[in-house]
Amino acid sequence: MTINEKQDELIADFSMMEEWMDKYEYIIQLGKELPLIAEQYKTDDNLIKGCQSRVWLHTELKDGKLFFTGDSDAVITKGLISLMISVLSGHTPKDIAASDIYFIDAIGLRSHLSPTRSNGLLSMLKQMKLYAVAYMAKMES
Amino acid sequence: MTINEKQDELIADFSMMEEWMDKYEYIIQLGKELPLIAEQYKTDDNLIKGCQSRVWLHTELKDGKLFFTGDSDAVITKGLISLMISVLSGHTPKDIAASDIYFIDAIGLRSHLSPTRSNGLLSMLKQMKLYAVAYMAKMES
Amino acid sequence: MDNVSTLAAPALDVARIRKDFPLLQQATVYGLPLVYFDNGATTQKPQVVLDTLEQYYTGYNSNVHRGVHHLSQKATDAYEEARKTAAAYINAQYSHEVIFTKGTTDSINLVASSFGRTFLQAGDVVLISAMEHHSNIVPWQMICEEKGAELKVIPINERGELLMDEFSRLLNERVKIVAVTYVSNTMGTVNPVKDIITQAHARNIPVLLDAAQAIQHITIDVQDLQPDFLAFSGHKIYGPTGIGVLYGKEAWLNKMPPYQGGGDMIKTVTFAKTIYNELPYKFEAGTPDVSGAIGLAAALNYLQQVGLEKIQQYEEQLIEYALQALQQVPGIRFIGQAAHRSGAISFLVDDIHPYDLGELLDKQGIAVRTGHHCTEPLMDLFKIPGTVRASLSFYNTFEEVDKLVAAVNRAAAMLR
Amino acid sequence: MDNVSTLAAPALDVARIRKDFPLLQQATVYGLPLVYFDNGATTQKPQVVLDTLEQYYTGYNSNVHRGVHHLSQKATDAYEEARKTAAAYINAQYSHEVIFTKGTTDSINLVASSFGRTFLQAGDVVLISAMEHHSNIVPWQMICEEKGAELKVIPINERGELLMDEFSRLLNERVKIVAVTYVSNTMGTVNPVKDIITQAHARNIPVLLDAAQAIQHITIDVQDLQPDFLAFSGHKIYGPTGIGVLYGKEAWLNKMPPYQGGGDMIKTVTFAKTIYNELPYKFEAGTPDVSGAIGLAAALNYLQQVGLEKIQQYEEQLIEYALQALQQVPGIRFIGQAAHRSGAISFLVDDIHPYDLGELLDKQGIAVRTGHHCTEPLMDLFKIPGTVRASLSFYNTFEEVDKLVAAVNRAAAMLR
Ligand SMILES: Cc1ncc(COP(=O)(O)O)c(C=O)c1O
Ligand SMILES: Cc1ncc(COP(=O)(O)O)c(C=O)c1O
Repeated sequence: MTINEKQDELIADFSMMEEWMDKYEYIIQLGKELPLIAEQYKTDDNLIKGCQSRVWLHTELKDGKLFFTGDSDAVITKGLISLMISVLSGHTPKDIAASDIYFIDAIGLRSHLSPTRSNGLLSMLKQMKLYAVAYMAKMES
Repeated sequence: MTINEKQDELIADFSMMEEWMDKYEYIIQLGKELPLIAEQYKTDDNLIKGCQSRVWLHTELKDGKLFFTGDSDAVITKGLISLMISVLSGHTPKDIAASDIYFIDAIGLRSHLSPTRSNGLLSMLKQMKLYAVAYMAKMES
Repeated sequence: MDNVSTLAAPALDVARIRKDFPLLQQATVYGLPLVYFDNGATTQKPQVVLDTLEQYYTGYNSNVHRGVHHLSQKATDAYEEARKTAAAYINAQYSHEVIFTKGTTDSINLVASSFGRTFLQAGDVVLISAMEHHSNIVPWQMICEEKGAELKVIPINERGELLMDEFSRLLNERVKIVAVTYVSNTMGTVNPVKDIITQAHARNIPVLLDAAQAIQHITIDVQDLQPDFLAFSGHKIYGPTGIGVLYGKEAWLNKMPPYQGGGDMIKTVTFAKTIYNELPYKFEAGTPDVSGAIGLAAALNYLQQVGLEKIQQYEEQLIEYALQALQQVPGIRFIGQAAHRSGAISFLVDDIHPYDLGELLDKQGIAVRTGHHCTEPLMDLFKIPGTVRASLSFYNTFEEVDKLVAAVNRAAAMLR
Repeated sequence: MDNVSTLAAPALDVARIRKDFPLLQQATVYGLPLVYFDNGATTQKPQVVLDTLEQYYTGYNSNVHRGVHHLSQKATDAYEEARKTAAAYINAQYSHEVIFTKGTTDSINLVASSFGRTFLQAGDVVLISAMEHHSNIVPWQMICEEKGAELKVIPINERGELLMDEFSRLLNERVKIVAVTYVSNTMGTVNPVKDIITQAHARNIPVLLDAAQAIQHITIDVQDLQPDFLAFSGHKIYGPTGIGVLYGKEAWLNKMPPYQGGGDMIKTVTFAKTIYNELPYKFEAGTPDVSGAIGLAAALNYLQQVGLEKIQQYEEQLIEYALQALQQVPGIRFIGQAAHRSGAISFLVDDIHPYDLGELLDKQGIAVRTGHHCTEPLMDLFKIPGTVRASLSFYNTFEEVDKLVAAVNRAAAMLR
């Protein structure tokens, strides 16, 4: 699936849930299933700024594709990381860098999340794209 | 006339004027007629604090009675000094110290004068009574 | 469980009180009626405060002091009347002991800077407590750094109470000022400030009370309590944002240099020499927040009208009820369990992140605060990332407490 | 007299404008309709500002930042949107270059203290002008005294214009900052600030502009004008009392230490070490004046809607008309006759005390200000006790000017 197909799938999934508490239930579930970052990567370097909870993100390049793992001390945050990873992980740095992430707004996450959390989500997205750009530069050189 | 008779006369005079501009006309007239303080008494010592304009006040004791003269750089203020003097001048320190000055409120001056001016008026009254008290103490000793 | 508080008749007719607060009447969150338990952060405003602002702006808005015209006189009168109202509210001896500021933070910064610059020297000590809000830590850190003075901290026990023995031990001639909070914004602890002041005064050390979380819950009489300085915020006592009070004893304020320079705080200005005005103007540079001061006075008058004693009684009933009801939540742990408390209840459930819990309470229409509540050193002490804090006001109901408990249970079940 | 301004069509439909200002609609003084010419002291508020305050307090009043709940999010969004509005209004490059303060005085004190503590040393010079408001004198006096620096003054000519040759001569490597007013609050002089900034920058000296009397009359583009700091008050630009703006270039603000300590201005706090937050929060300690900021933004949006250019055009017509009409008053003498002017007209009639004149204008329903207008050194220079100042806004009418002239004539006749 392309990044956009994955986004559309998520939007469809979320649209089936009417209550926000149900959507959260789903996010929390995703959080619990998050492919956890290996302990040695939970370093300050991998900490993302701008979240009320702590968020680590780690990247690996395999066969020209980027794979993300992450963790947080807050479960909902983990769920959000999980959402981001499910959309972006396994794509080329180029696709990731060029991607237009519209599912956050479409789901209504941005307006429903608390501001610090939604800022955190945006920081996360920014960080993932930065990694992608960095790898692109590396691969080109 | 006693202090209160003088106050009542003033209240009656003012009640005959309907417009505030007329009352001011009257106050200004009084100001122009104010028995001026002798130049040598226009010292910083005789300056009264708390007025936007400058106010001097001088006191003399004659035959057991207090006589005030004053001046100001503003004509309306002079008029107010004049009012105060016409009520209080020529009475014994004891009568002045014990007097209840009600004409200011009765005429409506306090609520019509600008706050700094009405504060100035009260400072003036306070100062005149202070002089009276000081002379009383002197006469008793 | 037999709950005394629920059995006793509530000290207030809260349904009637709530009608005075338009936001409580009309605000909904995600389609649910709002349950507002973030009163420690800021309080809602009674209609009379809004009416007062409106009357000011439509009737006599004008710059105060030195004005020759009618509106300016009305505005000046109202502003100075507001000062008298605030002074009377805390029973200050003189109304010029009340300085209008931007809020508690501004008030404390004023004292830290002005007192500190005059009375602090290298080697001196400023004594605060382990439960202070950042606003009663950082200003002192800044002036201590500038002056080479030292910041010392009164420790607390695991229930969140000051160790008064340690306080007594810390009090020595190096201490130049004690700055403590009356009520902890995070734990609700009510500190023994009378005892603190008595001990400090026995050594001629002045005391600043941070009353940001006390003034709206506890009757304060500064002539009885005798603090040298007392700071609070209008927005936390049902008044407008942007206004606050610094009370200071005349004798101290007269000894302190002005904090800011500008209009109103001077008597005469020449380029060579400037003579400062008398109290309270010396500390109020620039055009004051006239509407804020008048609005605050309206809030204080409103509280007097409802009755401070009744408010206090009812809030005590409510907090006791809330503590007992929350205790039933499986896995709950209270941060702060002082014997004497007011306002805020902080808790955690199992090892659920407070942020997650807060988010799911919000989605159920319940406004609480999560995080460190600007008391990071306290969080470090308890080794926690933060708490969920429900902070209560006299307009909150027992039913709202029940909703909170149900919502915490539901959220915890999802997050566990 | 053939008066160009009266012949030209007014640039604004003032009758319609006045409907937006409830106080102007309803206020009477001694039974007379109010003629408000004290706009330099403070301005009246359009209905939309009052509505915005009301909506805030009844709809989403809450503490901003770090809040997990819905109201807090709404309030935070609105507060930060207000910052963007203010930034856009002066065309700041970044919205974090806008710091919300209490007002102009607070803004200038912030810079004097924070910049001064970092960049001023003994022997350095702070350069101000002879026509500064006390708020742009006293803060510099205070920091100069503390640092052993010197305050120097750009002189003016008898028309109330800066002597630019003198300014150039005074600019040397000892000068660490130039702090001048854009528009004189007493004389209405518009200073050649672009020239001042260019000359100062040629020597790498930063410039603070006191825009308290400029922002409501003149379009300001900080990226074009390039001031390093710019200060103004909300209440003088049709916004609420108690709020103001300090604009500062990012590069300078980043180099300056925080002014106050407290909540929001820190990243992390321990008793040992505190790390400050980034811009703009570093300079906004404590709960901000949320309603004030939002109300100010509403005022700025209102002005944009009316049209800044039209406002400026109309005010120029009005001031020209007023100058010509007042000139007819026998014995009148203008204090300040700059070629380029805005806002305020100061005058005296014969040797009548301005205070007397002001009082009798008030009794005729006309609000002006009398006295030194917080510019005592300027009064000393002119050797006068004060002036009568009529300060104009775009909601004033030509008829009001006629009333003023008639009232001055009547008062002068009584007082002569
Ligand atoms: C030129 C000038 N600067 C500074 C100020 C001070 O503004 P504020 O009193 O709102 O702080 C004023 C207003 O009085 C002013 O006219
Ligand atoms: C105990 C305490 N002190 C100080 C403050 C700071 O008050 P403000 O932000 O209104 O200046 C607060 C409020 O956050 C507080 O709870």
